Amino acid sequence: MTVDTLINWFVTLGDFPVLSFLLAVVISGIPLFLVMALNAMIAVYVERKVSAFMMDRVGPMGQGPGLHAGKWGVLQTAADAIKLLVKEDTVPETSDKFLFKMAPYIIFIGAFLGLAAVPFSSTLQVVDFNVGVFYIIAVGSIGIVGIVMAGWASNNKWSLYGAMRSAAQIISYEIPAGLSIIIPIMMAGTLNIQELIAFQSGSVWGILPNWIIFNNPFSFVAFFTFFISAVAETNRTPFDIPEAESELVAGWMTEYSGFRWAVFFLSEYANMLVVSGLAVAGFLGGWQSPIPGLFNTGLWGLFWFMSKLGFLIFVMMWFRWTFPRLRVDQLMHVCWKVLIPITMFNIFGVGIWKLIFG
Amino acid sequence: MGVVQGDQMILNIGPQHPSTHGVLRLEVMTDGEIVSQIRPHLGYLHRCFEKHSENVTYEQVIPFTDRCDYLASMNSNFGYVVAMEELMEIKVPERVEYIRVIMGELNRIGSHLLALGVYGLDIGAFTPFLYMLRDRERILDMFEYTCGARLLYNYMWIGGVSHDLPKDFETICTDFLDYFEPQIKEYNNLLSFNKIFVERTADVGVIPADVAVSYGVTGPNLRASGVKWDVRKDEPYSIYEKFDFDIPTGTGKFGTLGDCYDRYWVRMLEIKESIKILRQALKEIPSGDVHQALPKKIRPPKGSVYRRTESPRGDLGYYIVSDGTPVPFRVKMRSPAFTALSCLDEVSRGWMISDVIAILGSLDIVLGEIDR
Amino acid sequence: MSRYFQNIYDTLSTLLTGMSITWKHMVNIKRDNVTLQYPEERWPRPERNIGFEHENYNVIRSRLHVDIDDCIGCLKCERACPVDCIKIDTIKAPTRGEDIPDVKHTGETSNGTKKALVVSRFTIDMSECCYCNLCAYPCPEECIFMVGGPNSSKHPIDYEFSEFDRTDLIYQFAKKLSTEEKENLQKPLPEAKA
Amino acid sequence: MTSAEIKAVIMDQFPGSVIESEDLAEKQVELKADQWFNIATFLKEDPNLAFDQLECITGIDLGEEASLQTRYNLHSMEYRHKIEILISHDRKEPKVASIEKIWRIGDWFERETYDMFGIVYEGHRDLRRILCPDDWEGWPLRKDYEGQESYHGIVVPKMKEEDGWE
Repeated sequence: MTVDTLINWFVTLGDFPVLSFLLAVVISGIPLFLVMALNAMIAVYVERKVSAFMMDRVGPMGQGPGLHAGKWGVLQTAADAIKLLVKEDTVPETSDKFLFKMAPYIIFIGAFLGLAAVPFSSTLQVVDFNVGVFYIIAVGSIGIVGIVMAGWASNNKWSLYGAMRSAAQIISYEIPAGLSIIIPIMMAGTLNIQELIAFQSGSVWGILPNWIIFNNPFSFVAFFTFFISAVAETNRTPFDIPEAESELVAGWMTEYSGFRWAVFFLSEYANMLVVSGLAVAGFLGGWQSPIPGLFNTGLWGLFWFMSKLGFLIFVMMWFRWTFPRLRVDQLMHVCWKVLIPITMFNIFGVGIWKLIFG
Repeated sequence: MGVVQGDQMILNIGPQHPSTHGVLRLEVMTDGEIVSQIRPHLGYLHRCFEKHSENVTYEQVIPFTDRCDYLASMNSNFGYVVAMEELMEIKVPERVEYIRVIMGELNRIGSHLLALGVYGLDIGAFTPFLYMLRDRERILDMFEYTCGARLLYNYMWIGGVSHDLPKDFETICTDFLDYFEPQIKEYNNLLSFNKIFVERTADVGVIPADVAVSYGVTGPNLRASGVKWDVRKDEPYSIYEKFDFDIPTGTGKFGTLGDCYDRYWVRMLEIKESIKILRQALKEIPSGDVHQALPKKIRPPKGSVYRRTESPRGDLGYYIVSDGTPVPFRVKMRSPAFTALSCLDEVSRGWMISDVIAILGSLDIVLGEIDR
Repeated sequence: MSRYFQNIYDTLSTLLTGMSITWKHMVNIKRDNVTLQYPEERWPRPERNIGFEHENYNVIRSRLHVDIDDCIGCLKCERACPVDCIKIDTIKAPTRGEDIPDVKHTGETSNGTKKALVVSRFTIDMSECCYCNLCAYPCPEECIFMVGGPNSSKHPIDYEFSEFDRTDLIYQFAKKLSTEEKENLQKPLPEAKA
Repeated sequence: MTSAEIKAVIMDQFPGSVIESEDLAEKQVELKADQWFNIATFLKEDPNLAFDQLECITGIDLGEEASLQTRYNLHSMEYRHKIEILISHDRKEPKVASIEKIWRIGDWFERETYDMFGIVYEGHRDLRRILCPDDWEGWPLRKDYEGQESYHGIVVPKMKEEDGWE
């Protein structure tokens, strides 16, 4: 929405369409980058604290003399950011230098583009495609190119292992993710995300909000299959095999350090944001308020969207600090022999449900 | 090295790797993920324990035995001291025997806790490791009350122990046991019965019983393969006959007998057995002077002794040859982790890289003891 | 077919119990927190009174310290050390038991034994010490001990003695003797014999 | 079965291979080196001996000019009886048949004894040093072992006197 309004506004100033288009895109891109950076900052801090609390420890606390990490370790992320900026990012001698340098940007682009279609609130959305859901799924697989490029370019066996594993994982988990996001589209009849959310307004049986997750049992299961394959797509536990700490040291990120590694980190958290944004928009009623009647005007929409987003990201972190890691062939087994049959069955089920109940 | 075929790749799970449990280099021949051969390279942590012990007196060897198996150094002392007392025919007062059994069993629980926690880490679960280390800290504190050190104690001497137990050690220990018993249930719910953990460990790295015996594997790894062999029961030393505890063996709980899960599960059951022993020992401990049987001058008669004791990793044997002088003529330490590692090659053929890490973790090796 | 659904059910139930445990730990972090903020809060070392009388024995493992006035130079601790990190040189004192003020040597130890040797060098290399405490037991004068525990009134426990340069970890306990002081300590002996 | 009976069984199976000597402890049996491989297979295969576990191989250097010795501790899981077998070799070129085909752990134990004493085990599948680096000179645990001056240019410090001690 912001890009269209900007374009219309610029066109009124003077009719040079190409320049106004470029200006509009650049101007609306900057807040997107800020959202990414802010999200990474907060998510890193929350991850440290959540993992600490789950392990009976308190995580970064600001103790000790001199430069330390703020009252409750709040400055810890600032310290991380400065460290990553200041630290020397080495390019290995035997690596394929050009590919090595390009990889972070391709992964960043994958995450950045996906963020453009996330509906933060009814008005706050960078671009309102009429094929929003399809766009996010398509853009989500740009990241694999970057990962494989990074793994191959760093010219070390561990990174190659990591890259091969993550390529297999992300590609194969695109299918259950895509199949289970079809269900909201089937029910709402539209690919446009704003209309999808609008469809989920009102209430069913009086008290329950009319979200797709509560609509029928099949879509309830579809939310979980989508969420599980979303976790797998962002390489988070229990599917964090590409950068398995105890086997591949850090997978395809082993040779990176300094700012390039920060870009990987940024785009991992941005991917988490995009994917859980899609889950919220598709199943949990986007910026609709959980209490059907009240609080759904103006800024409330943003609040509801961010709180649902926060909860899903918290659940992803909760997974990370509770589950062990799957092996690569088990990962494939879960995808092809468990998730895909279930999603197929769900689609069939929703089809029948819509036929009967209209 | 032989001609390396097309897709054969030599991967060095090198001396510096997050899950080799010490400084060990595994030269793994893989094609893709499947492992075809593993050649372990040892010696990175070789500190000439046997050469040292030919130049220091008998009681000065004890700090060196600590540093071999630094995760269970109480049991390492225990083994050396039992062997020496057999050589010198020293009868140790009853109270010292009880103190040694208590310390040995506490150290066994501590070592198993770390083994299980780190095994969870190798499979990818971070949190159980933290919980288990938190409980292990309480055991280390008890060691610190008694002998001042947390990890390397030099506590058991030939003919006695260096310090008597502090006054309220019994209450501190029973409080710990009462606190610790329900924790085991929590570990089981969090990790042992976790389906992903079971998937990753059941039927992986199976060691059949005869292969285990032929490779000299002992301790929990051997019992997991179904062979009921425990030095505390079959070649009793100190006062282990007084306590009734049973020997848990592998039962193929979630997969075939002798797989990684059995080795993990046998260690978990052994912690429960050690708690049983501790409770009995704490109730029946007599009073007495612990320094009574300490010999003034340690000068054993000419001769040799080979004595095995049950360390958390298996049969810890000391072969001590003395020639009548206060300096040992030859001290050989038979290390259980050394034999456990030797069967890694045959066991992990055909498995994937992440399984090799799982199998290595389940064998619970300590490189200090392997390289001596 | 039923095994397939049994598998899925197992996975869900065990994963959810696992998650409930971590949730329980996360929620009551105030009660279960184990970490200490190191520089401010310190883990109490065992010298606090937990049930044994400090006077009769010292169980602390920390930095070694020697009361050089009590040391009679018997070299027992040097022989007891498994890693040979104690080095002692002694010179025959001209007369047994008398103080020699100019080298600040006291003739008698605190519990009354007369000294026959002047300890000219007593160095302990703490970077090599393995903290096994074997040297503290044979000492007849109990002048070598690990700081803290019973003697924490005079020497509070110290386990944070890290240095920037390794040779700073070599502690000299003997009083400094210049070379000519060493000569004239040996010189009078021949006259006494003659 | 007590070790005396086991000794008697070995004596009548392999006459002339057992060396009698008085300073041996009751549980030790000294054998000649020549028939060792057949005796070992016999000890393992024989149903009522069934020594299926090789506990430990210890190499010993009996003194400046005296001979080297390998001591095998064998144990049977079935009958829970043990035996200790001693085999001496002369210092110049110590040789004995390898038993790693019989007990798989012999592979590593023999490599360690070779690494420390230089006792060559013939028929071993890949006899090389296990603990010391492959190109280390000398046999460290022999009584007459002189540490080499430097290894790959790193000087092996003799005594701590010189550095840093005033």
